[in-house]
Amino acid sequence: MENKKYSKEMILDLYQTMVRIRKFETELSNCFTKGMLFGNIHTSIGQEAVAAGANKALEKTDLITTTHRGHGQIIAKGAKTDKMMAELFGRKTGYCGGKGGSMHVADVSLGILGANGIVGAGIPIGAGAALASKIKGTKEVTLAIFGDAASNEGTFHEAINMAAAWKLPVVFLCENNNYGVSVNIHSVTNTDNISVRAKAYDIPGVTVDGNNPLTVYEAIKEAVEYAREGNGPSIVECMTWRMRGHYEGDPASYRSKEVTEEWAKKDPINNFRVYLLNEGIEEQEIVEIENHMDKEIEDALQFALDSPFPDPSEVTTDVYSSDNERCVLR
Amino acid sequence: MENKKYSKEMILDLYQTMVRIRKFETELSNCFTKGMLFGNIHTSIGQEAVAAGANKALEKTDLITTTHRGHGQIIAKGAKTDKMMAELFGRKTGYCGGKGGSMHVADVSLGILGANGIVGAGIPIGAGAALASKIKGTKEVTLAIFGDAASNEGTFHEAINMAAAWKLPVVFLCENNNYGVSVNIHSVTNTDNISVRAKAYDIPGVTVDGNNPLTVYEAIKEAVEYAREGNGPSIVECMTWRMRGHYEGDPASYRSKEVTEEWAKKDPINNFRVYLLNEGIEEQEIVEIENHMDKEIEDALQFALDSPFPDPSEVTTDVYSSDNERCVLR
Amino acid sequence: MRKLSVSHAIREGMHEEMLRDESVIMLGEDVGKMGNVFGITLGFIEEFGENRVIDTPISEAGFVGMSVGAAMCGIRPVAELMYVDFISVCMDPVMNQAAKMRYMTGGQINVPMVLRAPMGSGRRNAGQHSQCLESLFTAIPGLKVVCPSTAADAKGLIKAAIRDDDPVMFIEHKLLYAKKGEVPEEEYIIPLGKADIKREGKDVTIITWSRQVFFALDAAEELAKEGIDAEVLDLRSLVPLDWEAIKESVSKTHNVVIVHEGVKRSGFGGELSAQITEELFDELDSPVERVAALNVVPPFAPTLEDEFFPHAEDIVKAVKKVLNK
Amino acid sequence: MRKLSVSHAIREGMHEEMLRDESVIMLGEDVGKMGNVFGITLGFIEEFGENRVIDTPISEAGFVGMSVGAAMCGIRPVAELMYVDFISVCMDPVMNQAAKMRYMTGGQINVPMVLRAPMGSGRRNAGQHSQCLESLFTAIPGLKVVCPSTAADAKGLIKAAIRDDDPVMFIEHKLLYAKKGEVPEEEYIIPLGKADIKREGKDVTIITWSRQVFFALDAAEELAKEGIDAEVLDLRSLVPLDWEAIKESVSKTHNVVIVHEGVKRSGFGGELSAQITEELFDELDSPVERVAALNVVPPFAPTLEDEFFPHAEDIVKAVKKVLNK
Ligand SMILES: Cc1ncc(C[n+]2csc(CCOP(=O)(O)OP(=O)(O)O)c2C)c(N)n1
Ligand SMILES: Cc1ncc(C[n+]2csc(CCOP(=O)(O)OP(=O)(O)O)c2C)c(N)n1
Ligand SMILES: [Mg+2]
Ligand SMILES: [Mg+2]
Repeated sequence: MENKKYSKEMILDLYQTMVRIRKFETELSNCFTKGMLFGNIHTSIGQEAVAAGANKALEKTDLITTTHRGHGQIIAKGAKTDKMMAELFGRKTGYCGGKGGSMHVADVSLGILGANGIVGAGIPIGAGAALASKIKGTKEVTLAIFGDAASNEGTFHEAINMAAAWKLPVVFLCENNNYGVSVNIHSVTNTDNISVRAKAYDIPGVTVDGNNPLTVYEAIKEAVEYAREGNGPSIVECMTWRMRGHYEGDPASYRSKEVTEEWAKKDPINNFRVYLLNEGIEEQEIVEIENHMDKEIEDALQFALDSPFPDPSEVTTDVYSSDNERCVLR
Repeated sequence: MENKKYSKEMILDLYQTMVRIRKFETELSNCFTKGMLFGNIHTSIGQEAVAAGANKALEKTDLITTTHRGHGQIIAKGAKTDKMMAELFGRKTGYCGGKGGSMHVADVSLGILGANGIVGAGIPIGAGAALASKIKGTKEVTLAIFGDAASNEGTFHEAINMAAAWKLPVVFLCENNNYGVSVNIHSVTNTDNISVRAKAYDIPGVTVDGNNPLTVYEAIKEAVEYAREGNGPSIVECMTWRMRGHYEGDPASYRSKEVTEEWAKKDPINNFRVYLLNEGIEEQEIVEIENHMDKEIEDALQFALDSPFPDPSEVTTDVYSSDNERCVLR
Repeated sequence: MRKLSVSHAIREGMHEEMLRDESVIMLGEDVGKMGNVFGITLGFIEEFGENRVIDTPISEAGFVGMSVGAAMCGIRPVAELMYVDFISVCMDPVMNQAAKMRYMTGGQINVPMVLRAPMGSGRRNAGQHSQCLESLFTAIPGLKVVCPSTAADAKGLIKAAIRDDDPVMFIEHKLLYAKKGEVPEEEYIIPLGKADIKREGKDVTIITWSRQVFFALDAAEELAKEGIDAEVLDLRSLVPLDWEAIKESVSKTHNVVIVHEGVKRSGFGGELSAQITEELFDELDSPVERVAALNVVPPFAPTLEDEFFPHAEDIVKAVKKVLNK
Repeated sequence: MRKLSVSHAIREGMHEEMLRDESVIMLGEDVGKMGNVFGITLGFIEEFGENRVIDTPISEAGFVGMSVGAAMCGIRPVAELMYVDFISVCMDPVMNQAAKMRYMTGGQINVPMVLRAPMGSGRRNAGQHSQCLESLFTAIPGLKVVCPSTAADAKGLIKAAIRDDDPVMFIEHKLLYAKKGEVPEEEYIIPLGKADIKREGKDVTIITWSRQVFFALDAAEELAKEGIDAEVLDLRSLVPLDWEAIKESVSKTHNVVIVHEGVKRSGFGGELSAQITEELFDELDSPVERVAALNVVPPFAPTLEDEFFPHAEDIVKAVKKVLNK
């Protein structure tokens, strides 16, 4: 990496985003262990560089769709950790008023079209957002995010084919953490990587180190510019590792100790911290960020815990935009 | 093509198969015009070389799954034209007792696992048949047949990916007639051909002239042998043209006159007839085959017309293999 | 009044909405160059351009999913399945995305899309091209479900569906496309959730929708000859349901026959029968009767298909049964 | 008698069938190395090999479609969806292929496959992971639909389902997996289509299945305290339906409450209510009542989810309503 290529502001911001995600999800994990959280919690601990780097390459008006493992991407796109925490705790003050939970956080005003509990479902939704941009003649780019295993769903194929044929302004970001739950991607595919599938649609496809926010940033930035200029979609595959189980409670014993340890050395936050120091950033400044994030997440948790659960009567609101009462009644 | 590479018996057989298909479907077309047939009739007129060549490369015990445009493939695999005709006329003597019609002809005893009315649905069914062979340790190969447009269904991607990862004995045969109903394949895909998609699964993919039964035969034979030896699947794409509308009644005005005329010159039957003559076959022998096929189809039609419709009471049989009456009653 | 076919009426309704609101787009297989296999969108691509009338590949899960995404971003997609039977390959964007998005996001997002799809038996299209699947959609909260019968209804309802901010399943009967009916010249909308009495009567209420409305009307004529005066209530939309209309009619006739073309088991008729029994038990002179297709796969042979789905004489028989005649 | 959890019982049933018939295979996401996310197939891959226990990619339409093909070729696949909600991405092989293949081929081909899938609310899994979709399957002729409640039933029924030559949807409730019950040591089969009286009673028949059986039993205990003697009829399989058992019980109690965890609209309860009203009208002392989930998307927050689906007190209330108490 070229020296001083990136402003101090930028690299500190990337670091802060990663730390924010890490602390947010570490808190989730703690709360889960204590029995304070319900449902399925999929953390992206270990994958923060993908979220931080990718979203850094986006404009505010750009859009994202993400997955069950979407907290990181959503935070990186700008979502508030307090409203997220509240949502994950099923509180009325959460992003979705407690109706969605971890897998359905969205903030449309920030271009976050939502996490998704159905593997692969966000890919066509993202392509559809890009179709809307094309039709409206506006300049947003959509980042459709999905896992390595999601690339084996039919929606991957269908959506990318259409996006390619119609040159839609969308970037397909594959967070390749090598596993779909317990299944290693290499045991269910025949190729070394997922980005090679770009050839099936004659679009660009690259595979980059997903544990370095700067390589992610560069790759996504290039793909976003390409898309924004009307050249159509690309596939950007970021190689990474989830440092915890598929969801909280999963010991992930299907992964070997050796590989796990190897990846532990590639912890994106530790490594980027070293990079910051090497870049001449004072440790003091770094620690300040860390403390600041500690405080933010502490506050977010408190906000969630102080918030009320939705009233049971709210169970029937928000199903339909019009005629809700009648449609729900019978 | 090398001289005398193929036995007289073989090339005459290929010719006979093509003529049988052509005459069968021409009769269908006539009957449709006369209002004698109901439902949707998709003829494969113009594509006979694919069916004849591909099935010639199969063993009797090999299996096929095919499509809404499957008459040709089914005939080439050995189905009897009289029972097929009866099925298409909805008669009790038809392959499915009149319950299936044109899009659902099957003869399991001949390895014909069925046409299919759902585009793309036969691809995983074919891969599943191959999975069965692998599990049982038997040596059949399955030919999963589909159109160019079907290659944009998610099932294409999902089934081929699994077949590749598990090295299943299946050959994916794409009958590329350039159109899915009115939509030209190039307006909805980004690549020159479909076989390039093989790269996404790291399997062999070839594109061959689908209007010459011998090139089809060679390509499929190679792929079948490759599969039978345990190397896994391939994609074989056969470039061809349907000389009629998508279904009977469709004037196909979405295709230009020029291109249509160009392809008319490539009529696989006319051209193969010339080839036969060049190979030294007596015209007399060829005419005999043609007359023989005329007679067979005439008889098949008569058989169908002489056959009764199923009795209305049969509407409730065959839904379930056990406990049918109770399951159908409520 | 001028007469239009149902397909022409739908076309006119969509055309008006395309003119009125440029965020309305059409997409699906063969809706562009070919103008849809039933000719419904003929000429649209020339008039509105390739940006708003989109020929898709055969990728239903993909383009219906894209419709959801586009609908979340200010577009009003009118997507089309060539046959409703193909919902099988794109149930996810309909049932787990479009239907649930608003609720799961706590009301943040609307998904104003319409999914049009032809349904129905009688065309000898066999097992995978003849189903009536509206009951499945009614079982998915978040979807609105519309099944028009006449040309006038089809026009007014497609316009309402396009303007509606919720996802609407708009299910058309293939064998009604050519059927003509009077359609006003001036603009009008038929709000979703308003049933229509297609024939007034006092002895029995026949509740139905889509093509079976016409079988019910035929049956009513037949019954009239025998002095039985049947009311034919066309629901037009199943969700929202016009319960007031049902209640009023049942409270007048005290006898109910529900008719639908889909298979009987777990058809929407069961739901209606249950609701009527639960809430109008005291109004009923006899148990609610259902007339529906047999619980089998749609068969191909005409002798079988005609036996498979209900015809006027089945309705006549059912009415006589409830009236003990 | 020894006690097993429902998941253990299913595991044992499948294990016995794997041993008995080598054409039985298992496939699905994480069924191999991980032994299924609920541990149901733990150790199977080691015991039976990778040929018979297959970890699939996340390609449900693909591997369910492959199961159909394999079932047509002498294999008896037991495929698994991680949640029944994911039927949305693989409805076609189930509804248009497996269910219809036998009929469309005039009886030539059987499709002896089982599709297992966990269902149900109460686990705070939110909108896309908490649905009860059995009613959709009952609406598709050609499928058999089984929803066991107890460990003993689950074992006997999974064995019957695997041996059945038709496609069987075998729908397990996630919150029953850990529930223990007595399971005989010796081999046994429970034929599909036999309901089971889980509690005898004379005042009212509560018809239900899956986890709601236990809520109904709780309700019955509650009601007993007030002198109301409820019979709890566990249908166990919805298709085939044990009509004889329903008839017998209703003819004894003359009052019916149907309970299911899926949403009310177009749930299987409507179908049952309609059939009972149609055929046993004279036996009924009061209109059939239904207790079911609200017609909304499964919510995440516990306060909302608990309001969403039925609990014992809802059943108690409904019983009192039909008995006018
Ligand atoms: C259609 C569908 N199938 C299966 C699941 C269950 N499931 C949730 S996450 C997951 C693994 C996804 O793997 P990947 O796409 O690589 O994302 P990762 O979890 O590794 O981030 C599975 C199988 C689901 N939610 N949706
Ligand atoms: C899932 C599905 N979508 C759409 C259709 C309607 N349809 C039938 S054939 C066809 C075109 C298929 O094109 P292709 O696969 O190229 O085969 P061809 O007709 O050219 O032989 C379409 C759209 C269908 N039967 N199934
Ligand atoms: Mg992964
Ligand atoms: Mg084609």
